[in-house]
Amino acid sequence: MNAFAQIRQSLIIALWFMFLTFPILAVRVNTIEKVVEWRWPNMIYVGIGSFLISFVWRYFLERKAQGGKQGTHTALLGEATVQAMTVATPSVQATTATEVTPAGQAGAQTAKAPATATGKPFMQRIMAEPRLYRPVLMVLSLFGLAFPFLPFASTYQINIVTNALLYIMLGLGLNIVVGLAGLLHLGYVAFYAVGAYSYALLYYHFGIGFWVALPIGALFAAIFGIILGFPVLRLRGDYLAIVTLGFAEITRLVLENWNGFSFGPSGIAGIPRPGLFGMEMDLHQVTIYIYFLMIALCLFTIFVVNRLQNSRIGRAWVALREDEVACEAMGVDPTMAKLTAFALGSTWAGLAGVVFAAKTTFVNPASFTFLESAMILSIVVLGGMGSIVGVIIGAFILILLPEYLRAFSEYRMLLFGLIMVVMMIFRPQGIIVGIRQIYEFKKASAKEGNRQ
Amino acid sequence: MMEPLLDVKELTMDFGGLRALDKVSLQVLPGEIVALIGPNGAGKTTFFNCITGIYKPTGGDVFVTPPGKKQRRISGMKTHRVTAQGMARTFQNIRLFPEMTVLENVMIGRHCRSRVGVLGAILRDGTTRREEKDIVDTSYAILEKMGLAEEVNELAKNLPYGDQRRLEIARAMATGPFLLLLDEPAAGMNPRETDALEELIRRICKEDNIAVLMIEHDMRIVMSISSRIYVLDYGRMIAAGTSVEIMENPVVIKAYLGEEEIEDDKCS
Amino acid sequence: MKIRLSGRVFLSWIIIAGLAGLFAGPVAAADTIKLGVAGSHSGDLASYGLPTKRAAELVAKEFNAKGGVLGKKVEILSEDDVCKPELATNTATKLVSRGAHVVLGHICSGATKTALGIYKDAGIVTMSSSATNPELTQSGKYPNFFRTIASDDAQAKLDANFAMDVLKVKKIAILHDKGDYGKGLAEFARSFIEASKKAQVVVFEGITPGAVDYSAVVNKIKQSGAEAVIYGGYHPEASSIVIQMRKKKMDTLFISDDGVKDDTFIKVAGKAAEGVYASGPKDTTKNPLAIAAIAANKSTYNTDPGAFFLNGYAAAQALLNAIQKAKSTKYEAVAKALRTYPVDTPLGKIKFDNRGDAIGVGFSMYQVKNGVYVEVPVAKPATAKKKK
Amino acid sequence: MFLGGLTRGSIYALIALGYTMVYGIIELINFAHGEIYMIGAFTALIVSSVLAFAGMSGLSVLFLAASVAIIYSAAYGFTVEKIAYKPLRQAPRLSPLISAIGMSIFLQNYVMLAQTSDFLPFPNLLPELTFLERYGLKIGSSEFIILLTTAVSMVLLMLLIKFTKMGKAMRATAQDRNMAMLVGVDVNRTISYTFIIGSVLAAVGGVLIASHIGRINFYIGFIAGIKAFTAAVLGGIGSIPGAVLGAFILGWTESFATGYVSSDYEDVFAFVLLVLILIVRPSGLLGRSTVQKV
Repeated sequence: MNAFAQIRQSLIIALWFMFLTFPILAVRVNTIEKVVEWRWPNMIYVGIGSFLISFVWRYFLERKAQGGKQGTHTALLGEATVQAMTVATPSVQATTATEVTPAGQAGAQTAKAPATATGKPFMQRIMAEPRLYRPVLMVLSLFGLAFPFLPFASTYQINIVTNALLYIMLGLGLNIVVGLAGLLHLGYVAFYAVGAYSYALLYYHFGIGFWVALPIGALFAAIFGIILGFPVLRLRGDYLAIVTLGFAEITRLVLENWNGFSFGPSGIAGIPRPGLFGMEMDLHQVTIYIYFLMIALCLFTIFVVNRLQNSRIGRAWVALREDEVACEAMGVDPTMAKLTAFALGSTWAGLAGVVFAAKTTFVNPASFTFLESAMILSIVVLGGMGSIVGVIIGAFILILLPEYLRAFSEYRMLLFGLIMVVMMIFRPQGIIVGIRQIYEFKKASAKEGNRQ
Repeated sequence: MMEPLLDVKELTMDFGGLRALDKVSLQVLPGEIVALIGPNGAGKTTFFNCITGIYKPTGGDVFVTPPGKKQRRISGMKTHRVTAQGMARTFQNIRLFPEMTVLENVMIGRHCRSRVGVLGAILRDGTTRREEKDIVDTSYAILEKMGLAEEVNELAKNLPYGDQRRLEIARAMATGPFLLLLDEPAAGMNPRETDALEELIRRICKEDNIAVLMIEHDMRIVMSISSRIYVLDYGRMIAAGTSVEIMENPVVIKAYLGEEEIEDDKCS
Repeated sequence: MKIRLSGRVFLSWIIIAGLAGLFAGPVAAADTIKLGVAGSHSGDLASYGLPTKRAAELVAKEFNAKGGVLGKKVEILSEDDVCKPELATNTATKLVSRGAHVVLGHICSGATKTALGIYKDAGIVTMSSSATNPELTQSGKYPNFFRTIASDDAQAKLDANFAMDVLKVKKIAILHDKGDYGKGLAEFARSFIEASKKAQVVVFEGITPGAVDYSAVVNKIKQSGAEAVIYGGYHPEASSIVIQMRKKKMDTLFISDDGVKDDTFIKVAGKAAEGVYASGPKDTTKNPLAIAAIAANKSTYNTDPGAFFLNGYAAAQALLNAIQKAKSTKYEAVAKALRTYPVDTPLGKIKFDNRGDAIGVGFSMYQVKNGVYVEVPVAKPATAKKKK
Repeated sequence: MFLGGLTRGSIYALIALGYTMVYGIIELINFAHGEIYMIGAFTALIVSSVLAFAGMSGLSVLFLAASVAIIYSAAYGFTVEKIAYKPLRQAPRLSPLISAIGMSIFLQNYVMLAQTSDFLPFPNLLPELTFLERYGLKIGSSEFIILLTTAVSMVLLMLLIKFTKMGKAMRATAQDRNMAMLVGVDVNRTISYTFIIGSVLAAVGGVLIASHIGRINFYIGFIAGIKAFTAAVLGGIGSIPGAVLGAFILGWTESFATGYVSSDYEDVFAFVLLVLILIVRPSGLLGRSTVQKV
């Protein structure tokens, strides 16, 4: 398409969008004072904006089209995104490496292979090189350890980072369900709520402490998940989405209305923070303590998810996501696989919920709305379905950015919506592509493996 | 005579008013390569879907007799249970797991032959590691046999067409079947690839003594490879016998000349 | 195996922590009296939070004009919590980190409860201009909490008694919007009425804000033969319920709360609003300080005062005054000062009881007459003729 | 109460049709559909107020507002499809779903930021029908008009689908997209039309309900959308009479439940109904259970 045509098309698009956004953006009526407010500048912004964006849009659409033909995913957009976030790049290298390194389950046979597989983004090829990422990791790790004690790391800083860590946990949990097993779960927050309320209520009624409540909350969530899962998981993907959404809403409404049980909208206050052998800690210390607690929990989550990913069950999930019929025809029981994924996902939501309750010391239904689910989902979508690093980065971007750019926190949900659409269109696999396990076989081993 | 591996008795399948299969009976004996042919829309794939439990047949029975075990009724069984029984299939329109590597595709096949659960996967204890090792070895061995050993770490979607077909067979083999159901394995292959495939199927049948039941349009391979041929037309079994008998059978000739349409098999 | 594992753990730790660190930013610090102002400054409840913020700024300006507090300038640290509990923790910790000496906020009870724990641990006196949940002061869980607004139960008691003693109704329907504020109020009203035995609650229901129609509920009220409705919640729902009731030619009396005592309600409900009762903070329009404050607001921001403006103003004054009197920003000292020294505010002369509720701040009852809210005496029977 | 249910039902029906048609044709839950309805209502509000301040009144306002609202909803529906769904025709099921949810969230916040987050009073555009007076409290004129409009638009839709060329094209595409393409149906065009028609109905619903309740905000679309979807599934998604039937059943369930049980759990009933239906009879009441092709 030649330049002129391009420009003409973009002009048309610009006009179209100006027309489209006119009543909502340019006019504002105050029905109380009976005055109309005209906001013409907006129209100009829209015009120019859509004119420029339409170029970018087309450019990437073409990119994608070509990429599709070659059957290889072009990492360009991804790289662009990653470059854009100064923080991401090193860590990207870091864990792609963890994913490339075989989890060692295949014993002697498996060894790290030079990532020569075609169609792997250039970046990831570098990441496979230990020499390149090891030093960066060293620096980062020390930094991470020291972080809470650095001068600028105020209680607030630590607190919001802890918050982001919480979302990493949620993201990784949801990632099991959505990213690996490919079940669109819109009710994740319900299990989060189950966790939070189990701790809150257990403490309220029986004075049970954090450490006891942690596993119990997780267990409740898991049970809840299984109960929900049994009937629902037979449904097709899109129905599953809507039903989980429905369940989440029901849960919230019940929490709101069943005072006898959940103390309704006024919630439960005064939930104790996690203790450390009954040690007395002031606010700052507690915050630091929770920070490390969260880091530990995140590492635990990463460890488990990583192991599951490269196991018999993890493979079954991915296969299920790829093609359910074929998967069942290969002897995988889909219901069983889905149920496990669902239960595990819920378990993590439960864990996170307990921590949430302990961290905020207060729970009420307002914290468990659909938007929360949407937020967690967009973390997974942005980061990359099925990719652990991706989710980590996604969480940091989506949770910390709005905190730091306060002005822009108004646009938070707008952004989340946008991200979901744009990512799906241009880079469904997310910023970081989940890399498959790589095996290398010495001929010898192959022979001995050969049954003839 | 010996017990048939697969024994289909008067299988019937209705979609709403339409009768896709009408009292179809078929047998596969150990060591046999049986072909199921017929014009497009005759219901061949539907037949596969019915015996593998993807559709629930409206009537009739399907029995399998795993070598050394006694007869089992599998009609109405869930697909994955059927596969576990020892009957694996491929798909007419290739259905691999595109985003998984070649090796992983085959490893999935081992799923129903391995046990480790969530805890095992997390703790990764001795048993788990041993099992994984076994899965990897077996899968790799199969890939070698199929001549795909070079591409183990390639994403399935990046394989050339012919290899994808073979990978599907490899994946089916990994489930450790005694009977392999191939749905148009030679579709879209050039003569050379077809010959290679024919050779491959023979070897599978001999070396691993896995019987084969295949749907195929390419008469060359059908005639040369199959010990017996069944002909399906409009949901009815109109003929059965050796290649020679089939080629002379007037009904069959009529059925084939009778159809011009080039359009795809509706059930694909 | 072992090595590999620790390697991975190590690795991931790094990434998390590393990213964490890189996001952290610097913190400001200066020798001033820092008055933290937290509340909903954006989002759908901003209209409840911003007035208090403006009030605080005005008060600060006023004090600074008079040479500040303890010779230091007063600095406002304003933080937005969008009335979300989970965000309130961030807001609170941020204020603590930025070294706020006292905090004015939060706006919503839920957010306040969350944040209070943090302020308590940090030893910061907190005063809300709008958090009316009784538990805040009555549970005794939050010794550091004060407020310049009466709690829900006080308001509920007023509504209930007004209905029973002044309007002399025997059958009362209670509705609420399922919200923290509305539902709490409704339940107190119910308990008062049931305790007093002077009337019976014939309907007690929560309605769904933004539901397609309330005719079902309205019908229920009609069938129950309730003479009056007590509604706990905000004006949008109230207006549509009243409209529907009047459409159905029902003359049931409508008594509601602070959330409804808002001119928007009258404008929206129009004719239907006539005769509606709503309790609200004591009328302070005569109070010179209030007039001054409102004038200042008008001149500075050129807006109407808005919800809780005066409470916010009073709170800010009380806090700063307490610091001045206590000659320190220490928690105990300030708290003590608040409890001992009365202070002149737009709400009148107030000081605080041991639980933290302001003495001398209460509610009175208003009724819509010809499109405006006018105070009606709570003592003797209302002049409003019952349309019977 | 029966009437209340009927009114609710007809509103749900108007929205549900959009869901059902879109689903029937591209097997996608268009989460953004509720938002289209909300935008319709907003446009109507804006236009009508502008006109009202300009001193106009009466039916002319209603018609102008309604038509503008319809045009804009249609335009939005069309654009949403082009941006968020068209590029994902070939993508795995999950992608368009997520993109749809994204769109829904985006539109909600777009309206919230551009307009306002609090409820706006919506002028009652519907005329007071005097001849209903003698039925007094039985049926209000707005209810009456809503029922009437719904009925009419149903009939029109039926005719459109049954007899026009476009209707045939739609049915063909719904049957089997590739076949339709082969026999020369312009699939993209057909899909666009489907979205437009769905959006138009949503807009009509938006105007009606808004002037019936008398107030709107940016969030009305979400709940209404889910309810409507419930209705669509209830009646068997993809089937147009099914959607209508489902909508009425849902409407009655809700208003009777809120009437006799309690309005505390008003929304719960809808969701419970949805969950039950999906579990007990995923194909819905009038839905044909499709055999999955292998």
